[in-house]
Parts: sequence; structure tokens; C-alpha cells
Amino acid sequence: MELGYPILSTVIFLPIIGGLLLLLISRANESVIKWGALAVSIVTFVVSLPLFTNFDKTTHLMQFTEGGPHKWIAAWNIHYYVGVDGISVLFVLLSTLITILCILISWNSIKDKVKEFYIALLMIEGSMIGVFCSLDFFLFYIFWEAMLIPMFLLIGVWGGPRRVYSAIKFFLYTLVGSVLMLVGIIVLYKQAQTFNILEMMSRSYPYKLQLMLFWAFFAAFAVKVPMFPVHTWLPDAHTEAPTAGSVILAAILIKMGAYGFLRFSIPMFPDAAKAMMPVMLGLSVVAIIYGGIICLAQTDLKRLIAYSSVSHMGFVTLGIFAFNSQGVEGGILQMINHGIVTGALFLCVGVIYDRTHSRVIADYGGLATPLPVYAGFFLVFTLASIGLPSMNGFIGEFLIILGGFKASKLVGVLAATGVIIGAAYMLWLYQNVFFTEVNDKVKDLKDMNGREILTLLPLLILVFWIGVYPNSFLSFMHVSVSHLLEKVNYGASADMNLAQIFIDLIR
Amino acid sequence: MVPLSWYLVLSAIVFVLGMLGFLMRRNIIIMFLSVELMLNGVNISLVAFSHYMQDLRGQVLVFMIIAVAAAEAAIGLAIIVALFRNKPTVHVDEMSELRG
Amino acid sequence: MTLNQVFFGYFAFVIVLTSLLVVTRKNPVHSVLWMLIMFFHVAALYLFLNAEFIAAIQIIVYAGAILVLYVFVIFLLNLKQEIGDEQRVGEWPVGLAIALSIGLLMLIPMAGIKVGMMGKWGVKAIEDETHTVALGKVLYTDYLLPFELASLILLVAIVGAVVLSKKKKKVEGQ
Amino acid sequence: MEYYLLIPFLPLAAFFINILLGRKILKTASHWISTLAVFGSMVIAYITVAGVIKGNTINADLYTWITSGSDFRVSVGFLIDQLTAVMLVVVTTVSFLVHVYSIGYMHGEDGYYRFFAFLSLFTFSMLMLIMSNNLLQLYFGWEAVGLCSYFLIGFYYEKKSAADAGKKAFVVNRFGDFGFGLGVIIVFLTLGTLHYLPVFEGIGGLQEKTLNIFGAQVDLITVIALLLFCGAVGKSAQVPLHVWLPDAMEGPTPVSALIHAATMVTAGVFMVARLNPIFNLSPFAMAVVAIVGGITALFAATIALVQNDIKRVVAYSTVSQLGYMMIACGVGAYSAGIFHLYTHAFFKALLFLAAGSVMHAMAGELDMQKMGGLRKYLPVTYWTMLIASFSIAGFPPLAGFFSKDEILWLAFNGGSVGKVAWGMGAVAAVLTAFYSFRLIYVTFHGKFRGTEEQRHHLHESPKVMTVPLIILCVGAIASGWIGIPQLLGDVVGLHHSNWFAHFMEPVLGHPDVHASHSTEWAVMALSIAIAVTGWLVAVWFYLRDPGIPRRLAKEHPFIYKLLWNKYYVDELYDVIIVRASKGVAKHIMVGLTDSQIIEGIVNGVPRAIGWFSEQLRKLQTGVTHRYASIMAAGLFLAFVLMFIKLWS
Amino acid sequence: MQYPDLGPIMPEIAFIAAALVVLMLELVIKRKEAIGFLAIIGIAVAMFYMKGSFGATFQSASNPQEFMFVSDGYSAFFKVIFFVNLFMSILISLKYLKIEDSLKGEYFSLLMLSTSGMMIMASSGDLIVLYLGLELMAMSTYILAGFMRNNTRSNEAAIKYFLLGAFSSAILLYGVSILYGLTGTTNIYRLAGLVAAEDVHSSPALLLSVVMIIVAFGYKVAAAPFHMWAPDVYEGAPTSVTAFMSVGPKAAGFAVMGRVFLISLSSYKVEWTTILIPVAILTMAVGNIVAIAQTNIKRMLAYSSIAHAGYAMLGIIAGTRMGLAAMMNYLLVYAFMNVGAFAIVIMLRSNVVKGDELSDYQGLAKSNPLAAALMLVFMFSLTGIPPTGGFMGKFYIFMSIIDAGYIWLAVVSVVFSAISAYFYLRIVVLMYMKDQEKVPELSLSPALSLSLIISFVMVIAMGILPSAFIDVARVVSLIL
Repeated sequence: MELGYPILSTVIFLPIIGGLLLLLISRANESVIKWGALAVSIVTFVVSLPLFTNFDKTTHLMQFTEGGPHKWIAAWNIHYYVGVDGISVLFVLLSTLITILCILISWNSIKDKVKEFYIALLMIEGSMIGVFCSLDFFLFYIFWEAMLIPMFLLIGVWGGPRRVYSAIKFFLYTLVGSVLMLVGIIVLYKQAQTFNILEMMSRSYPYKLQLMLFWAFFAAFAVKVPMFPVHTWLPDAHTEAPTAGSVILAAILIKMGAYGFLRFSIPMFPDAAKAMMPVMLGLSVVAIIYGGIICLAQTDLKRLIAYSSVSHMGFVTLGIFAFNSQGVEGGILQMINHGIVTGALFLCVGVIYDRTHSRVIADYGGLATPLPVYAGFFLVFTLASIGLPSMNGFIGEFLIILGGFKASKLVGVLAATGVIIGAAYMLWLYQNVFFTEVNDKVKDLKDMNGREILTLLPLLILVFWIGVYPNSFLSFMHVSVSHLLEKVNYGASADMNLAQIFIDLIR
Repeated sequence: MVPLSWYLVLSAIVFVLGMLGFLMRRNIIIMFLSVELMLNGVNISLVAFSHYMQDLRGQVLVFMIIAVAAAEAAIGLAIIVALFRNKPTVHVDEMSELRG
Repeated sequence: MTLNQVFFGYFAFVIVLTSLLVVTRKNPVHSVLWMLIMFFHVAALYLFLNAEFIAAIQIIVYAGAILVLYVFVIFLLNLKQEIGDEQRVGEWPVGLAIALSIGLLMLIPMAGIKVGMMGKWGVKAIEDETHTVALGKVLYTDYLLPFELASLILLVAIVGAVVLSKKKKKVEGQ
Repeated sequence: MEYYLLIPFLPLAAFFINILLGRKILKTASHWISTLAVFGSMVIAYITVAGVIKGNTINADLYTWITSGSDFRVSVGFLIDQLTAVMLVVVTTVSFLVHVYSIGYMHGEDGYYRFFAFLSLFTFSMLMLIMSNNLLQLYFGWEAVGLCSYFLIGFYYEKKSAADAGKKAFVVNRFGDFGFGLGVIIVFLTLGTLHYLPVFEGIGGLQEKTLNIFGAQVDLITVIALLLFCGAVGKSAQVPLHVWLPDAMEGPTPVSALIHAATMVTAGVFMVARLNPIFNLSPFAMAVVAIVGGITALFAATIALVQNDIKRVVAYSTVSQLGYMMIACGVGAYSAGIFHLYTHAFFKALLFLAAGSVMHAMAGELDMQKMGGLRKYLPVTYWTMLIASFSIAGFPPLAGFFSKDEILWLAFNGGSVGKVAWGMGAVAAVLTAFYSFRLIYVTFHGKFRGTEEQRHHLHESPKVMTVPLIILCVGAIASGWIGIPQLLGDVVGLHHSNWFAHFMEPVLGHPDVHASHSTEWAVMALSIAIAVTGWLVAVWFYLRDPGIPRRLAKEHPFIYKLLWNKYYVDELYDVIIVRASKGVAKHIMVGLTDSQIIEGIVNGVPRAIGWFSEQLRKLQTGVTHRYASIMAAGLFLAFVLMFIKLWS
Repeated sequence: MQYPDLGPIMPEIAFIAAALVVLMLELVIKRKEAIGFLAIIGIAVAMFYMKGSFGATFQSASNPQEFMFVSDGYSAFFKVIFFVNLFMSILISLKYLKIEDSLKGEYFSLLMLSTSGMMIMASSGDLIVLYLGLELMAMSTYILAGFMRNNTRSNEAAIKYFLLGAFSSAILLYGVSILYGLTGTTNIYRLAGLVAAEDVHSSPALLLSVVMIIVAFGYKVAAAPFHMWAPDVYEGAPTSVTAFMSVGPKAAGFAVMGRVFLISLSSYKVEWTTILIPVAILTMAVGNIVAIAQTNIKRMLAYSSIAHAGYAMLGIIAGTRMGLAAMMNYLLVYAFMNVGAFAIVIMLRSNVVKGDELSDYQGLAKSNPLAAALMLVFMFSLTGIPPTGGFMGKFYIFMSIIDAGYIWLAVVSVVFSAISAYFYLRIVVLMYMKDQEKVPELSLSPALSLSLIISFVMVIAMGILPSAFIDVARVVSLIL
């Protein structure tokens, strides 16, 4: 555990400081800026690797903690306190990895305001990691909101034709949600007299308060996830954002909602969460099916993938609110999976968008002939998205459906239909883009170059790594998740004699 | 002996008449005069209170109000003069360039 | 009804009447003159209330200084033409209604006020020292700060009047 | 060193080599890698099978695949027992032959490397499927073969119909897998494990347990069995999920032979057989299996009667034969089902490859009506195909006869459900013989009906294609001899009458037969009679009086149209699933809920605020009186509010 | 006769003396920028004396209870806000007034006199002093609003401000007179005990008085529905004066509100919250909603300042020490971010461009990325997005209001806060996401840059290390 440097602070602030240093570089030196940003992101990634190797998987306690007793704002009892456990550690790693890929994919596609772009990207990275590491609720909220600014700019400045509308929509949507959470945080603070997440978790709150706070937090988290009726910012934001923006949105940002449920809503308001389980499961199922079917009517490449995110995130929330270890672990793993796969799909779309500047599915067709390598990559990610065994999507979805079924038979069955729909729209997409006759517009396109292959390769490896040997990731979660479930008063006993309980349920 | 309430009712009436003038008249000068009326209403009540409470504080305040009223009149009339140079009207509803 | 009350009735009547005239006359000069009459009656009321000094400055400052200023300005602006115009704003009934309702609401509480604690400046005490001295004592001891502040306000008024009403400077440097 | 691991992983290695190096480096030499790899795994498989025959079954875990929570643990592991051994033989052998055949057939195609890569991947997946020792790995193989099938059907992806067919195959299979997956989940939730042996041990304890589905109490094992069977319905193209298989013929013919005849489509049968301890405990599920099998057999056979596309006829015949296998499983005669699977692999692969040879000669032509008289141009093809047809029609002593006869016999014995299934099977058998020979006669006899150019082009296929045909032909003749019924005695000298059933008994058991020998003789005779009848009718219709079919079609246009259009099942699905869901997506979700309702609120609130803003703005007229009045009104309202508060 | 101790009031004396010196020197000094510099020295001198003036009251010899002037931490905090406001306003004025051709020495002395009025308000211990301080501040501001006397818009702003200001003072005085009549005193601290007395407390006249006082203060802080003057005056007044007005008088208004409501009328809290809560909600609503429809940035910022008054008022409604501290902290942040925003507005005013239309901001990020970035920070700070000071300010306010039990009020105000993002974002959108039509020429000056640097640094510092500011606010809010 002794690393010789404060790893989490380094990972959080290195990109931020790096971004600020970029400010000093003259606007004219575009290549210096790019290489600088890349270097910063790579160093951050390397620095974050000990999180993977040195993580102690046998404890649910927070690890690599920093700054526990050090007060940041003494008056409000706020600390600078960071740490990770089995639930959050993987997201930190995912964030550091994805940022590198985002920088690589933007290398040639961003031509305007280059400096600002990379600064924004690094700022987002820092705040994203901050969100996952914060053990102080206030700190968490700061990072949570601070991320909005660069993201807003990323969509609005470098996005597609309707970027302004989408950026504002994204911003307001998420802001409305998170301000309600802010009120919730303060009410919670009034109860607990601390912002320390661990201490907040160790208390119990009256049921009515729990219920109220659950919904306050729900507003923030559900918008971010996004859950069913508040999902409409997502297609717009994903579609209009530049590739790097879409990737970050899909891979990391929308995970924060689900992460929030796991980190706050469930352990702090276990009774309310349990009471609201049917609602949450219901919304998740609706998201799965609705998000899936609506994909069938999309004509825009990115929009389709965006809606598919709604569906996949439905799986995530389903797993989380199933309140059993399969569901929750599946949910967490599925968050990682979705980050990898959807991130990769957006990267793929970025590759082709750089060449054609079109997102309309009908503008493509037969791409597999001129771009076989690209087709191969896209295919793998498509299949991973469908949830084919041996790829990562399967592990997550299977565990979630298993967990969901355990929680409620109907929910499990309905969620499983999502798998069918997923195959239908993704294959439809793949067919229309890569198969059938070669469209004249794409006849002369060049296949992926080395940089692009390098961008996608890590994700490809991860797809199979998780698919074939998921234990190297699942093992991070076991202890933390079972601890979480014990808190919900459901996990421990239920897991031990599961078959019996199921039979009891069956009667 | 005149009861205090008589003075107070009188002051209220004068105050309200001043307000009435302020809300109804479009001539700036008359609006100023209406404010002076309102201030006189206040003064009447203050002096009356002062008298009935055997305390001079109210009269000190009246003294100050009169001084301020003088200053106010000076500034207000200066503003009117400045305005009139640019736009020869004293009708306040014609000054609605700034709106929305 | 005592004599005091009769006198009060007269003054009150005139004050209200002239106030009404002030806010209703078309010609601002007439308004100012009605106001002058009103000020005299108010000053007389102050005399009833044992406030001779206040009564004096009511006449000296209000009637003598402020109103004269008004008259100056009115003549300066030369408002002949304006007198023929409509004198009330279009929404005057609204203003009327609001003002009257406020007035109605004010009357009952105002009439019912019971005064607070008694001070030491009873009629006797004032008569002993004369009102001017009494007020002067208070002003220069307890109320020294407000007194000084009032002077500052007058200074601001002077500066303001100069700044605002100075004639347009000849454009410099051309 | 567990040498058996090489069986699946050699083809996998071949896949990786081909997909990475094939396009740029190996190019036309790609087949070497794949073929050698498959040959290697075939050899090792034979060695392993020899071991199994000696009684050395294997059940070992490779590594723990998924763990979750304290209870969920699934390994990647291998179970090689008698059932697996049979499948190993079938899969590796047919796969190897198809690889070899493909060298000739696919010569010069674009994506040559790709074809072999996916063929290897398929072999790997199929081997993983059959060698798995748990349900989840089975599911992995299950999906992976589906995936390879998707790729290979869509091999000519620039053709829209091929791409569509691949997608259809995948999605339709997903419907089946939906049930299968749920079945797996319930198995885990009730038994706490997914490994076969503990599951089979534990399943007995679930008898009498029921599951509450929307208030109805349903027998738990029946639910599990039926859900698992859903998977089999999809994969083995049983009614009503059979629609993908005929379309799958868009793929190259070797693929049809390997995947859509010999191996992958039989995975459903394999699965039911593999899970027989579960099915055995649920008579209802068994009955469903038998009836679905019977319906499928009959249904597909009727459609095959009128099709003109040579590969589609064979494809429907495959569906029909798969129905037979299901009948067998449904009546508890698993070993008979597997036996038929095994013999079917040979003659059906042969039929496809031969059809491929015909296509090869006809430059890709598929319509039988444009062929005719090919006998003299393609002698090897003709003869091998003819033998295969006799085999499928059930002429003794060919392989098909033994396996089919056993199924019919055991079905006949299988109680009332079995009787019904037998009836359907028997009718289907007549039809089978009929359409098989119809195919032969229309294609190879009579006059050539194609274009002059095609006639010019006609030639027998190269050795690399004909040799596999011949080898398979040997199989089609002789493979049945290891399962000759007890009734006939130990004809071949395997020290055991019906050696095959005996061999499979440890895994699959055997149904009790109570009927007398004379009944069995009668049924067997009937089977032969049926086959002969079908053949004779075909001879009459297509050699003697070729006008009959057209007349029949004219006289019964309704039936003809119904059959020609495959009972309109595709159209039905198109309307109730494809169009409906797209319509819902387009008109309700995109058009209404998302854009009108949710976005209506999302954009409506700001718009309302904006409107409100404009209105409030108008209040700000710039006239001072207005401002003063509002202030005074505020004052007044505050008074009122205060008084109300005070006196309330 | 005893000579009163001038210690507590020394900062005011020093500052007013400086103002008078500035007024005199204006006659001799030709370079008017130097006068601005002198004014800044005046601030420094007053700050120097402030150190010694803590914790004392200025009172007469005759009656120790009748003190007029309180120099406590509370007032000192507000004085710092006023000084910040004045200092920044002077910095941003210099270049601007030159462009507008209105750079006169009186300008600075009026700013200083107005500020001294605010200081007196913040320190007043007696309603009479309060009134005079208020008038001193107001009169100077009336003049400043009409300072560009050749400009009809400036005239109009001045006349509207003046008329309504006089109207509201009359109402205030009426309220004060009733309070005086009911209790017999005008001392803020003594009132507290007297108001609590049963017969005063239940008197309907007290209601009348409180309502009138609320209206008058509401006018000063531009709370709805007494805010109507603000947009017009802010738009018409010289931009530098607008910056000054939007912070100083507002802060002064809150300072006296804090003192009067939480000390004199603390026993009457239930009643005045009945009025203040709707007023606060209405203020936030009007400010945030009407701002959306604006096309003039000064006007938009005017509505924004109305909205911010609503938030600050929540601190008063909370009625606790925490609420007060939150309000003070908020006003300090607001001073920096608002003046910062106005500094950018002023920067855009050049000889050719008026610079106060929203469309002038189009494409600013391209032509002047630094200015755009600063404006971005100020806009996000005004919206209340971390890690800016604006967030910390709002957070503290919400915390205090929730602590006082008004959760629903907090919800309402956060929703309005989210709405406010819409119009602040519009500026950002224009700067960053629209193509530019013309390249705005910026009028930079060292003073302006300095003010921008200070406001930027402070906005960020108060967002990242708010502890110091909060602690001070907490300590000085001890008046309760």
C-alpha cells in the first residue's frame, strides 16, 4: 500500500495542473499542446496503475485514503478526503485510460481552439476522477458540478450542428437534477453534522427522511444515468458532442449516476431504497425495452448508439436495485463494460466521421469492403454490445438478469427481452453501415491508420479480457459489494441460502 | 386637549394624499411636491408623538427630515434641469426610453 | 369640544384641503402656492405641540427655501405649454385605488396607537429651557452624529446640484 | 498436459492466425492453417473417443470463469463422455471434410482467408459447445456458433439478402436463447450451480416444486425444461422458430453443409439429450418436445415438396429431419435421436456438398427448374447424391434407414403422445422420400433447361471437392451399421446388438420397450414401405408423367400457394414483430413519447418560462408611475397578508 | 461637558475627510486619474483606522444607552465589501469615463461620499443615523446615476431612481415614526426589548410599521415587487456606476436589514418572515425569469442582481447567525463576481462599440480568449457552479436556510438557481459557440486589468479555499 506518493491526489490533480500548464503554451504551438496533453494523460494513467496492482481485495474499507483528518472548510466540517474501494477503483482506471484514447482520437479532428479543447479534456478527467474518489460529500458535489463546465464547452464549442441546443439542454438537465441533490446533501448534513461519506453511512436516518432524500438524490442520479423519463438529453448530447465528448459522456459521465446510487442512495437510505425497489426496477425495465426499441427507428449513427446507452444503463440500474450480489456486481461490471464498449463505438464513429463528416446511417453501406480493419473493430464492439459470451457485455448482462430474476421474476424476463432487441438494432446498424452494396460516397475511404488502431486496441483487449477472465475485475468488487448488501440488510443472509429463499419465494 | 389619534389620523391622511399625488400626476414637479406632502405627514406624526411622549427625539428626526428634504429638493430639481436641457418635458411618462 | 379641538379642526381641515389642492391643480405654480398655505398651517399645528423651533424652521426652510426653489425651477423651465396637457397619467384610477386602500388600512392602526415610554422632556422641562435650547442641547449631545451627517448630505446636495446643472462645457480640445 | 484441450484450441489458433495474417500475408494459402488445425483436432478427437470407448470419460475444470457473490461460480471446463464422443466424431470429421471441400469450392473468392478463419472459429465454438461441462459454457458455445453462422451466412455481405439472412438467423436464435438463458438462470437459482453433474444430481429434489407465474402454480421442472427447450427450438430450427434456416442458405454451400445441416443445427438436439435428466422428470415437457418435433418434421416436409431452390429443398429437409430427432428426444429415445443426428450428419452434409457441386457447375444457379439432365456431366455428384437420397429416404441398409426406423419404432412405443408423433413422422417419411427423389430427378434427369452458356460451362468438380463427397458417401452408407436394431442381431460384429444404444446408455439411458417382436417387424416393414412409396410416387411424377405436378398445382391452387409461401410464416412475423416494433419505435416512441411528451415537457417548460418572461417584461413599461404603483400595491398586499396572518 | 470618544468612528471620519480632500483637489489637479488614485489612498487610510475601531460604540455623554453608532465586526465586514466595491469601481471607471467623456473629479468624491453613507448605514445604532446614512448614500447615487448629464438615458435613470427613492424614503420614515411612537425610542438595540413587550407586540400599528420598513429596504436592495426601478436605472446609468450601484447599496441595504430585523425586530420574526418569504421567492422568480428575455447585458445583469438579492434575503429569513454569515459571505462573493462581470462589459465599450448588447459578445472567445475565459468564470460563478465562489456563497445560504428548517424554500430557490443558468449560459454560448460578425475592439487599461485579476483571483479563491472567508463571516456575525 505504501506507494511513496499520494496516488489519488496525484491522479486527480495531475490532469488539472497539466491543463493549467497548457494555458501557458502559445496557441500557435498546436503540436506541443497535443503532445503535452497526451503526455499528461499517459503519465496520469501510469500513475494510476498501482490502484490496480496494489489494491487489497480482501477488505471493504476505503483504500489509498488521503487527507482524512485534514479539514478543508472547518466551519462546515468539510474535509479533503479521498479514497477508493472495490466499487470505485475500476472507474478511476477507466477514466485515466479513456482520456488517453480521447486525446488520441481528437488528434486531427479538432482544428479550432485546440488549446481550449485539450485543457477542457484534462479538466474533465480530473473532475471525473475526483467524483469517484471523493469520500466527502461536499467534495464529491464540487467535482460533480465542476465537470459540467468543461463538458458544456466540449459539446457546445466543438460539437455538431445543433451543438448549442444540446449543450444547454445537457447543462440544464443535469443542473436541475443536481441542485435538488444539493438540497438533499444539506439536509443530510443537518442530520449527520458531517459531510464525511463514511460517517454519514454509518448512521441511520428516519424512514420518512430517507424517502425524501432518496428522491432528491434520485433527481441527480437518474438524470445522469439517464433513467427512463429523463433520458432525452442523452441522445442530443451524445449526438452533437465531438467524438471525445461522446466518448467521455458514454464511458464515464453517465456512470456517475449509477455510481451515485451505489455510493450514496443505497448505503445511506437502505430502507427507502428497498421500498423504492419496485419503482426503480420498473423504470429500469422500461429503459431497457424503450431504449432498445426506439433504436430501431434511428437514422443517425450516434443517436442510435446513444439510445442504446439508455437501454444498457437500464441494465445497470436494474442490477444495482436488484439488491443481490449478482445484480450489483453485474451492474458495476456492466458499467465498466458499457464504458468500454460504448466508448469504443463512439470512437469508431469518430474514426469514420473524420473521413465523411456524416452521421446519417443511410450515407454509409458496404464499408466492410473498403475498410476491413475498421469493420473488424466495429464488429467486435457491436458484438460486445449485444452481449455475446466471451465478450464483456455478456458477463455483465447475464449477472444482471440473474440478479434481476432473483429479485423479481417478471423483471428478469422483461430485461432478458432487451437482449433480443439489442441484437436486432445493433445488427441492423452493422448491416446498414458495413454490409450491402458499397455506397459510392464511401468507396474511396482509407482504412484506419496506426493512431486509430492504437486508440481502439486497448478497448478491444479489455473486451475480451473481461469476457474471458472477468474474475480479475469481479474480484475487486466481491468484498465491497457484500459489505454494501449487508448494509441493505439483505445480502448476507440471502446469499448464503439462496436456493432456499428462492424456493420460499416460489412457495 | 386634542387626542393623539387626531394628529395621527391627520398625518395618515396627508401622507396618503401625498401618495395619491405621486401615483396620479405626470408632472415631475408635482410628484416632488407630493413627496414633500408625504414627508409633512410623517413630520406631523413625529412631532405629535414627540409631544405626547415628552421626548425630543421625534423633533430631532423632523429637523433632519427637513434638512434632507431641502437637499433632496436641490438634487431633484437639478436632475430635472439637466433632463429638461436634453428633453424639454416634465411629464414623467414621456421618459420611458428605458424599459423592458 | 374644547377650543383646542376646534382650532385643531380648522387647521386639520385646511391642511387636508390644501393638500388636496396641491395634488389636483393643473398649474404647478398654483400647487406650490397652496402648499405654502399648507406649510403655514402645519407650522401652526407644531406650535400647538410645543415645538416652536420646528415650527420656525418649517416656515423658514420649507416655505422660505424649498418652495422658493421650486418656483425658481418652474419659471426656469417655462412650462406654459405643458399646463394645457393632461395632468394625470393614464392609469391614474389604479394609483387612486391603491393609495386609498392603503389609507383605509392605515387609519385604524394609526388611530389606535398607544404611545411608548415617556421621555424627560415634558412641556414643563421644555418651557424651562425654551424649545430652541432644549432641542439644541439634544442635537449637540446625543444627536451630534446625525447632525453632522445632515451637513454632509447638504454638501452632497450642493455638489450634486453643481455637477448636474452646470451648462454643457464647450467641447474641449477642438 | 490435458491433450484434449487441443481439440477446440487448435481451430481457435487457426482462426487467430488467419484473421490477423490472412488478408495481407497468407491470402490464398489461408486454407492450410485451418485445414491442418481441424485435421489435428480430428485426430486428437479420435484418440479421445477411443479412450471414451474404453471407458475413460473426462470431466475437468480449466479455470474459474465467473464468480459473483458468495455463491455464483462457473468454470470453463470440459466433459467428455459418450455423448460428447459421438459429437466429437461428427463435428471434427464433417468439419474437416468441409474444410477440404471448401478449398476447391471457395477458390478465388474475395475474403478467402475470412472464410477459413470463420470456419475455424465455428469449429472451435461447436467443440466448446459439445465439450462443455456446464450450462453457461454451453451457452457460450451456443451463442458463438450462432455468431459464426451469422458471419458465414452473411459471407457475401454485399448482397442484401445475405446480410438480411445472417441477421435474421441471429435474431431469431436470440428469441430461443431468451428462453434458454432464463432456463439457465432458474437452474442456477434453484440448484445453486450450473455444472451438469451437480445439476443432474440435484434436479431430482425439485420434483413436486412449483413456480408461481402470475398467480398460476406451474411445475418447476417443466418450466425449466420448456425454457431450455426454447433454445433448442431456435437453434434446431423447430416450428415456430424455423424461419431462419431456409434463409441461411444464402451462405456459401460448405457452410450450409457444416453448420446448417451437420453440426450447429443439431446442437438443440444435443442439448436436449445432454440435459435428459431434466427432461425425463417432466412428462409434459417431453410431450411438448415430441409434438413440436413431429409438427416440425411434417410441416417442413410439406414445404419442401414444392420448392424449386435446390438448397432450400435440402434445408427444409434438414428442418424436417431435426424434427425427427426431436421426436426421438421427446419420447425418451435420446440415443435414437443422437443416432439419427450422427447418420444425418453424413448424408445431409453430403446432400449439401453435392448440391454445392451442382451449383459450382451451374455457375451459382440454384433453381432446379433451370437444371435437368446433369447426370452425365456430374457423375460423381449424381451418384453420391443419389445414395444420400436413398439414405435419407430410409432405404435399408443405408444409414438413414436404421436411425429413422429406430426413431419411428420407439415413438410408436412411446404411449399416446408417441403414437401421434409416430403418425406425423410416418407421413413426413413419405414426403421425405418423395421430395428427395424429386430433387434428384428434376436436377439430374430429363433435359437440360438452362442457358447455352451454362451448358458450355458444365463440368465435374475438382478432386478436392469430390473426394469429400465420396468419403461422406461411405458414411451415408455405412455409418448406420453401428446401430443395427437388436431385432436384426449383431450383423456387423460389434459384440453387441445395437452397439450404439448400448454405448450411449450410461449417459442417455434407454426407453422401456414393451411391444412384441412381431410389432417391431411390422413397424419396420411399414417404414420400408413408406420409403418405397415415396420413391415410387416421385418416379411416377417426375420420370413417367412430368405433367402431374403442374396439374396438381393448378387443381389445388390454395394448397400450392400455401406451401409455396411456406405457410406465410415469414410474412406473419414480419407483420407482428418486425413491422410492429419498427412502427412502435417510429411512430410512438420517436414520434410521440420522446419528441412530443418528454421533449414537450423538457422544451415546454423553458418555453413557458420564456413566455412568462416576455409577459413580465411588458410590465416594465418604463413609466415611473407604474413602478410606484406596483411598489404601493406591494405595500398594500403586504399589509393585507400581515393582517390575515395576524388574525388567522 | 465630556468630549465623546471618536475611536469607533475614526474610519468614517478619515474616509469622509479623504472624500473632502478629493473634492478640493479636483479643482487643482488636471489629470483626473490621479484623483482616482487619491480616492484609493483614502480607502487605505480608512482601512487603517478600521483596525482600531472594532467592538466599540459611539455614544453621547449624556445617555450611555442612546448610542448612535456601532463599530462591530458585522459592520466592519460590510465596510470591507463597500471598500472592495469602491476600489473595483474606481479601477473600472477610469478608462470608461474617458471614453464617455465624463471623467470629472466630483465623480470620485461622490463615490466616496456614497460609500461613507453605506458605512454609516452598516454601523448605525439608531434609526435616525440609519436614515441619514441611507440618504447620504442615496443622494450621491442619484447624482452618479445621472452623471453623464448630456445623455438622456442617464438623465432618465437618475430621475426614476430619484423619484422612487424619495417615495420609498417617505415610506421608511412613516414606518420609523410609528415605531418611534410605539416604543419611544429609535435606538436599534433598545427597540429589541421594547418591541417584545406585549402591548407593542400585538399592536396592529407595528405591523404597519414593519411592512413599511420592509418596503423601503426592499426598494434599496431591489427586491420584488419593489425592484422595478433597478433594470431601468442600471441600464441608463454609466456602466461603472451600475457596477457600483449593483453591489454597494444592495449590501448596505442588507446590512441594515440584518441589524433591524434580527436585532430590533427579532421577537417579531414570525410576522416579518411572512412578508419576506414571498418577497424573496418573488424576487428570485422575477430576477431569474425576466432576465431570460433581455438583450442588453446591463439590463440582464440588473435582473441577475435582483435575483441575487433574493438569495441573500434567504440569509435574513433564516434569521440565525449562520444565515447572517451566509448572507455576508454571499454579498462579498457577489461583489467580486458582479464587478468582474461589469469590468468585462466596460472592456467592450470602446469609441465605436457600445458594448452592452448581448450580440456584442458573439465570438469573443476567438478574438479575445482571455476576456472570454474570465467572463466565463464570472458567469458560472453567478450561476453558482463549483469551483467558483458563487457556489460557495449559494451553498452557505442554502445550508443556513435548511438549518433554519425551510427545506421547501431551499428547493424553490435551487430551482430558480438552475433557471438562472439559462441566461448566464447564453453569454457563454455567444462568446464560445457563435461565429463572430465583427471583431470587438477592447479598451484595455492597466487599472481595468488589475480589477479583473483581483475579481478572478477572489472568485476562484473563495471557491477553492472558502474557509478563511467563512470563518470571518461566522465570527463577525456574532451580533446575535
